[in-house]
Amino acid sequence: MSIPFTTQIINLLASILLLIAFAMLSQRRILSLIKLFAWQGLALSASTFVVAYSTAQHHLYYSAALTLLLKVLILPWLLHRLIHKLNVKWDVETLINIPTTMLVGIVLVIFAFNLAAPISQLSESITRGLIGIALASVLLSLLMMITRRKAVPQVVGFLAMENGLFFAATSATHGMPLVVELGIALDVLVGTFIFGIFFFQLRETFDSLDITHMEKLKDD
Amino acid sequence: MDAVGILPLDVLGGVILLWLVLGLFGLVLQNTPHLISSIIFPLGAIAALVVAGTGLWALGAAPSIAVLPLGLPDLPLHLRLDPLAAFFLILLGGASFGVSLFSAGYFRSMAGGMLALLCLEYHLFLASMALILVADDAYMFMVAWESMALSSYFLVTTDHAIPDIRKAGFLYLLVAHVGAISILLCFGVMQGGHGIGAYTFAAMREAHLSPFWSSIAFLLALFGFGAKAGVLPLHVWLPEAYPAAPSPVAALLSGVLLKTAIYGILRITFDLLATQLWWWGVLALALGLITAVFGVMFAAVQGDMKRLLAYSSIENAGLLLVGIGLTVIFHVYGKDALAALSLTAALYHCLNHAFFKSLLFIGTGSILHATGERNMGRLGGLIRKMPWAAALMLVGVLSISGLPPFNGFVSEWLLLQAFLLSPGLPNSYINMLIPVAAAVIALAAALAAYVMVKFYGIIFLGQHREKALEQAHDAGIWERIGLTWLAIVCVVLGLAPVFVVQHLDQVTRMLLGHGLGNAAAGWLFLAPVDIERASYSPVIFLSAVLGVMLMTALGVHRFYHGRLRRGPAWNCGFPVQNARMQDTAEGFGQPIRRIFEPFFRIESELPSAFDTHPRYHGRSDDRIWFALYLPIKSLTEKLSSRASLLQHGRIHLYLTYTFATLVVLLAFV
Amino acid sequence: MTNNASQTLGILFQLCQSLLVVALAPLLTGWVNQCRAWLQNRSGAGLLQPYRTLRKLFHKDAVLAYNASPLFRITPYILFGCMWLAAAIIPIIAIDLPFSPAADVIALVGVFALARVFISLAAMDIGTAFGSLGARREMLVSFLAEPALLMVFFTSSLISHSTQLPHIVGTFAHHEFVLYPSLAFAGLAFVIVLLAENARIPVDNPSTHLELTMIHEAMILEYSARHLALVEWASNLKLLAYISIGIALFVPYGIAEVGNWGVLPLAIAALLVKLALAGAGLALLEALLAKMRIFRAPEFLGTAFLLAVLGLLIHFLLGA
Amino acid sequence: MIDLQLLALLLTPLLGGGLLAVFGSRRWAAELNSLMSGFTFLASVALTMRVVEQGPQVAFNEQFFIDPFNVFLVALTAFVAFTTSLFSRPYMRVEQHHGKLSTPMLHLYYSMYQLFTFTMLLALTTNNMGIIWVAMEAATLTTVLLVSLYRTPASLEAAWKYFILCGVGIALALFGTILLYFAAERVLGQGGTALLWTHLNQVKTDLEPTVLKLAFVFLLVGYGTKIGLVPLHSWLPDAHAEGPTPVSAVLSGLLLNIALCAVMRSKVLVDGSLGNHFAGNLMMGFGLLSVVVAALFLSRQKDIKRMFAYSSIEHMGLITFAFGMGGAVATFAGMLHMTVHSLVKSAIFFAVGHAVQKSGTQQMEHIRGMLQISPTVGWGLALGTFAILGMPPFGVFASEFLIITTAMHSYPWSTPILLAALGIAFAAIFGKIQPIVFGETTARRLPHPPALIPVFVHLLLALILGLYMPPYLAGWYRQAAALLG
Repeated sequence: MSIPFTTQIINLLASILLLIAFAMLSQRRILSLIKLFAWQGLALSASTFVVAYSTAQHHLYYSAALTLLLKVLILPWLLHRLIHKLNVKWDVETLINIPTTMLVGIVLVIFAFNLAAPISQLSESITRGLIGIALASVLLSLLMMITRRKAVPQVVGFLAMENGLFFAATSATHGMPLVVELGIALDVLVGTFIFGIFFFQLRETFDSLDITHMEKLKDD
Repeated sequence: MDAVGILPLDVLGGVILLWLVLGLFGLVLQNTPHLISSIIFPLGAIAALVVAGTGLWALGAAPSIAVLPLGLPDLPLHLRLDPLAAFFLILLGGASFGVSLFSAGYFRSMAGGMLALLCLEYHLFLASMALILVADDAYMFMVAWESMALSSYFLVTTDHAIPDIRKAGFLYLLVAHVGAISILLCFGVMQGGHGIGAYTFAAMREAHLSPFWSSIAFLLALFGFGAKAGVLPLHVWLPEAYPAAPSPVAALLSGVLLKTAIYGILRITFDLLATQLWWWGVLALALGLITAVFGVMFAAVQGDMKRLLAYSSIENAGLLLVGIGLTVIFHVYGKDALAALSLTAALYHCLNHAFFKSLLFIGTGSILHATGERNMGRLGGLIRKMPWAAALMLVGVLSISGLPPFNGFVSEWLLLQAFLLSPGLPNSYINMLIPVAAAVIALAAALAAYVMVKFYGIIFLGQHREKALEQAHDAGIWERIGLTWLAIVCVVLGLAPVFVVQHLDQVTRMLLGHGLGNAAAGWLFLAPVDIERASYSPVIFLSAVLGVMLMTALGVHRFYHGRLRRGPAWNCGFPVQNARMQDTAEGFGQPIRRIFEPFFRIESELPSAFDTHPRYHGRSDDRIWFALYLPIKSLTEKLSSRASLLQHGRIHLYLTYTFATLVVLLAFV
Repeated sequence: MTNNASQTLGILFQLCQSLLVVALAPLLTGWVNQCRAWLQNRSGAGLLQPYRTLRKLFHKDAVLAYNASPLFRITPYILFGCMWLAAAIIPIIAIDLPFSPAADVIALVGVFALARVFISLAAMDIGTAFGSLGARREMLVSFLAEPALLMVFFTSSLISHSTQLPHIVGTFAHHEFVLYPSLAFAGLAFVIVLLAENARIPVDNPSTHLELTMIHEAMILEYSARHLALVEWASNLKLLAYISIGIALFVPYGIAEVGNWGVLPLAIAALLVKLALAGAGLALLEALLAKMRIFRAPEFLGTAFLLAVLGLLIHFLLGA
Repeated sequence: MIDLQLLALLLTPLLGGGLLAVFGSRRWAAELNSLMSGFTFLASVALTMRVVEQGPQVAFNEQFFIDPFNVFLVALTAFVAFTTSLFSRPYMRVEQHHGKLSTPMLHLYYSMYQLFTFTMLLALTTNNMGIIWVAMEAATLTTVLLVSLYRTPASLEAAWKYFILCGVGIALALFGTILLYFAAERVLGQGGTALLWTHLNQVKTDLEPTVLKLAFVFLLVGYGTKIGLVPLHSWLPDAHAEGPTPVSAVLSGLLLNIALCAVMRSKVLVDGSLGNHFAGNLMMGFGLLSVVVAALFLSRQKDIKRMFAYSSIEHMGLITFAFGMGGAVATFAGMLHMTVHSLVKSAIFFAVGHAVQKSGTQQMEHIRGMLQISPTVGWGLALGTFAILGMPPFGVFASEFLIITTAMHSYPWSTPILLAALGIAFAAIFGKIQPIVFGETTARRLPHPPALIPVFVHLLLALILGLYMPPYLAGWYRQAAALLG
């Protein structure tokens, strides 16, 4: 059978999402990291929109709009402002060098796909296999959080992870109940604000956002 | 009596409640300590006497059962008073009667608040021990058991300002807790059926375990209760805790608490477990022998009188375990008469030890009061300063040394008889092993006499080793009463074995379905198996010796004269002699240390012949502590230092843990 | 004859044996010393010397150290009582005397232990260096000798299925003669114990007052007059008791039985002969052996202990 | 009717949060805080009565669901939150008096405290697996600023770790929830009902096993981070040690329970779908690991609050192990242990808080002789410690008794591990607390008298639970056990 056009688009967007995840993993500059994050959000909302259109679920339109608003506009803007305020425009230092990270990333993707394979067999809906991509991008973001040394990239990684999850929520399974999505969105928003507060507190206590300063609490 | 509808259990419950109330009342009287010591403790003593009476009553009566509406859902607290429990209640009541009376005098000088707390803990301790004996389900038992441990811990750490005492308390409670967990596991093995209701002893009796699982249960019980009884290698806490505790408490710890452990082993081995295996007996026997010899050996080299008694308690615990092991062997091989004999010996020894050890411990209490000195090396000649204590403790010393016609000898005699009658067991190895075991027992008994001569001689005889002892005063009136009671019971137990054995038969019948009885008609001769085989009559013995003594004394004075002069000691003509020329405690123990050198971890510095200020320093430690406990400690520390590498402080690492956990789980589901 | 008649006779016997032993004991000691004197080419003080000593001591005024306690004064009587009892209940002339069931072998060991503990305590009472030294050594020797003695008894009672001396003796005396290899070991052990317990060479030397060697003498240094007399007499009795135990266990033949009182004189005669031989043997041993260092004593007694246990095991192995 | 009661229960803390957000800096803010918590407690009592009378209830077209399992947690949560607010009144005053806290900080504290209560109650009462997630995340968000209340570097670090780790964990839980939904919608169809636990519970046998397996892994790792299961526990000791004591009390006393409750909800579904012991085995594994590792950690602690945080990990591990074993007795024991652990542990934290304030440090070698300076604090600490160590007749012993015996009966291989771990833990905690309670002291008196009623009330309740369990409480436990299987 020929795959319907919408599905092709969704798959395309999904692969873009994954690609961006990789790009973030490899990105050294913090500003472009945030840009990438914004693009990822865009792809996300677009795919949500398409899913909404193809499955004619109205609440998905809301969540698409919500995503656009939150992930593409507000959060990147907030992060930009933070970075300007704290002027931390340095390059991102990684704990493990980029190529290794990429390799690990590839392995993760394979792992995720294999893991999701049986599940995608079950799904007869238009969006089979998206779970795998979502899982992959979640794991990649987690990897990125692990490998970054500064606070901001870690947060970006965290948000990217949210993106992956959101993608799973909307595209893979045609949208969670609206209440849930609203709640999730709210949490993400508040979370980002709190992150912001933290940045300032960290800044004023450690006068840098380098997390490696925060290794005092341990059992020795 | 039953016509009235009152069961022994009801009386007992009343007494236990009374104890708790008394304890709380002590808190109220915080500001009038003299009232606590002169009213509460005597009342508690009377209650204890009632407990003993109840036990005596219940020994003959049918088991009485009660269920309290407390405890877990589906598992209300079950109480059951059967002959076994009754016997140990007699022991508890009788011993604690004396100890409580003694305490009334002993704690006189204590500060109000402290005394109030101590009073509470003391009576809580007594009550929980009584509850252990009548508990009829695992939960009740464990609650009482751990309450006993906790209250006794607080009693041990009464003087918690002293770091050593805190350390002792720590060690005590730690070992107690580990033991308790293993007892818990033992109940877990034995539980019958499903649901929370499966933890009643009744259900456990029904649950027929496979030999493997009953062996597991037995081993766990042996471990758990052995830890309380001070069986090797779980004895280390005991010589620390007993000296740390105030003397009356030490008396209860050694006299009664140790017996609750024996009770537990008996209850589980013979009552709750349906079948026994022969090697259990062998194991118990071997452990008991090692413990006995070890204990007495270390007692011989101690310089602190309470430590010495503590080690002697270890020895006696060993002897009790030997008796139990022998019982198991005989029981398994169907020789019930012999099983009854050895069990009787063990129970009899329980009773004896409860009394003479309590007597000796509280005796050390009065010495402590009189002199403030625990180290025997600074005592001496007290028999002239405190004749009461000296006379009464002499009874205890003779009893514990197993000398006729006192009570210690009776149980020793019974035990040796049991050994002698052993041949004819199907297993030839055991046949060979048992006489050797008898030899070891004999050795331990003889060494015990050595230890006690040292104990009494160094403390009471000779010259004062310190000037301060001139001011020593004799025991107070309350203390005297307590000592006297215990001493009298020792003598009675020694002189009326027939009577005691007849009552013990109730217990052996319950546990083994076979009583010992008395082959010899009448009360005069104790003949456990057969008048032809063995018989013993302390009364005749005593009267003969006394008669001869009297005759000689009269004769000598009649035919010659009773003239007597006092003079300085001759001492083989040596002109100077002072108190420092006497043997010290170390000196008296030295031969033992020399003979059994490999068993000690000795460090000593001897002065050279030319020292201007010669000083001698020597201590002999327990090898087991260094060979077993310290390694365990260091192993734990090593492990935990390994573990602490996990908590490394780096958030990346933590994230990696999460990540790894996730990936691993995903990969393996 | 009627039952109670035999009982009265039994009591009569009991009395006569008691008197006999108490009268005989010093003589035995005298005899041993005499033999030793002969073996050492001395003329010796004569058989009756012990009696003379006792008489002299009883006449003297007792001198007591200032700080001697009642325990010190009462001990000699206890000692004497215990030893007399022990010597009186061992069946040496007739088998079942009324008192004999009162003390089986274990109780007998108990009696000795009681006496020992008291004398040791008394020795420590004055608080001289010698006293405590003696007490320590006494207890040291005994804590090895006592179990050995018990083991010896065990062997014989395992053979005769009883711990009652009369019964044991009966078994050995009246069944047809059997060789018991286990008893041989036991006998050897017993001799060692006897030497040790009665303050004999090589463990102790009754005839010196050297602090290096003495054990028993060190304990009784502070005693005088009647007290000393009783102590000495008691130790004579002890020697007698031990030897008669040996006789009862190993050569009981010729002992009288209840019922036929005719053989009683014969039995007494036999006893005297046995005692004389045993005494001579003891003297010979003492003459041959040399006093050993105090810390050799444990090894010596350890051997006894070992022999006794070995005898026991052999009994199990061979059933004899 | 039920709707109203539920509304009362949920809105009171929300309202309180709002009020305190406005009046938080007033002198009577603390009283207001306690007052609102008190009302919440009353509301919870009313709700409980009703559920006890009429059994499980649903409300707001099934968005909320109250059954015996969560109703006792609701009551417990409201109660402990109430007592904690009582305790925090003088405690925080003293902190302010010592200059550790400023009025704005207190302002934040009070409002957040109420919101935190709200989120917890929401997480408990909601019927929607999605909302559970939302509430858990919200709980993290509300507490993270409380942990960093002191603004010290250490507290910031702790809060940051708490935030990142729990955020990640929760995110993974969300993925699990999504998978759950993915499986559910194929049975229940699109829309709101597909995440309602009651519905899922009815169709659990039809849910796709492979998906649920994955879902459970994610949920366990996610919520397990909040429970503090080793090796996901890393945030817990830091957060407990550096946050204000009342926060530590509620964190380890309540939040952990609630996360566990969420895990149990999903376990029921997974068991139903898989029909094997998969979930149980996972939980037992995590439980044992937590118990052992926590015990090892315990023996090296120097900071008293940190030590008790590890003890919380240990006990949570024990509870998880019990729930993992399953069966009527073990589940019963697990819930009992939840209850007594929150009571006793919060009581201990109260006592510890006062002890720390008196001696001015959290380093244990400098806290000495509490009995001397203040017998009540000393005894509170001593009894609490003995209670938490499983000494009868406190309730902790009752549950440990059941857990250990059941383990011996059903999973004997696990008992040596438990024996060793419990022994080590006992030695560690007891050995460190003994000198703190006994001996000579250097501590000083305080301006405000300690609020020790909460301590002794908690201990008393734990004591009663050890000796006598009210029939209706037992009833809930039994029903809940039947519910959880």
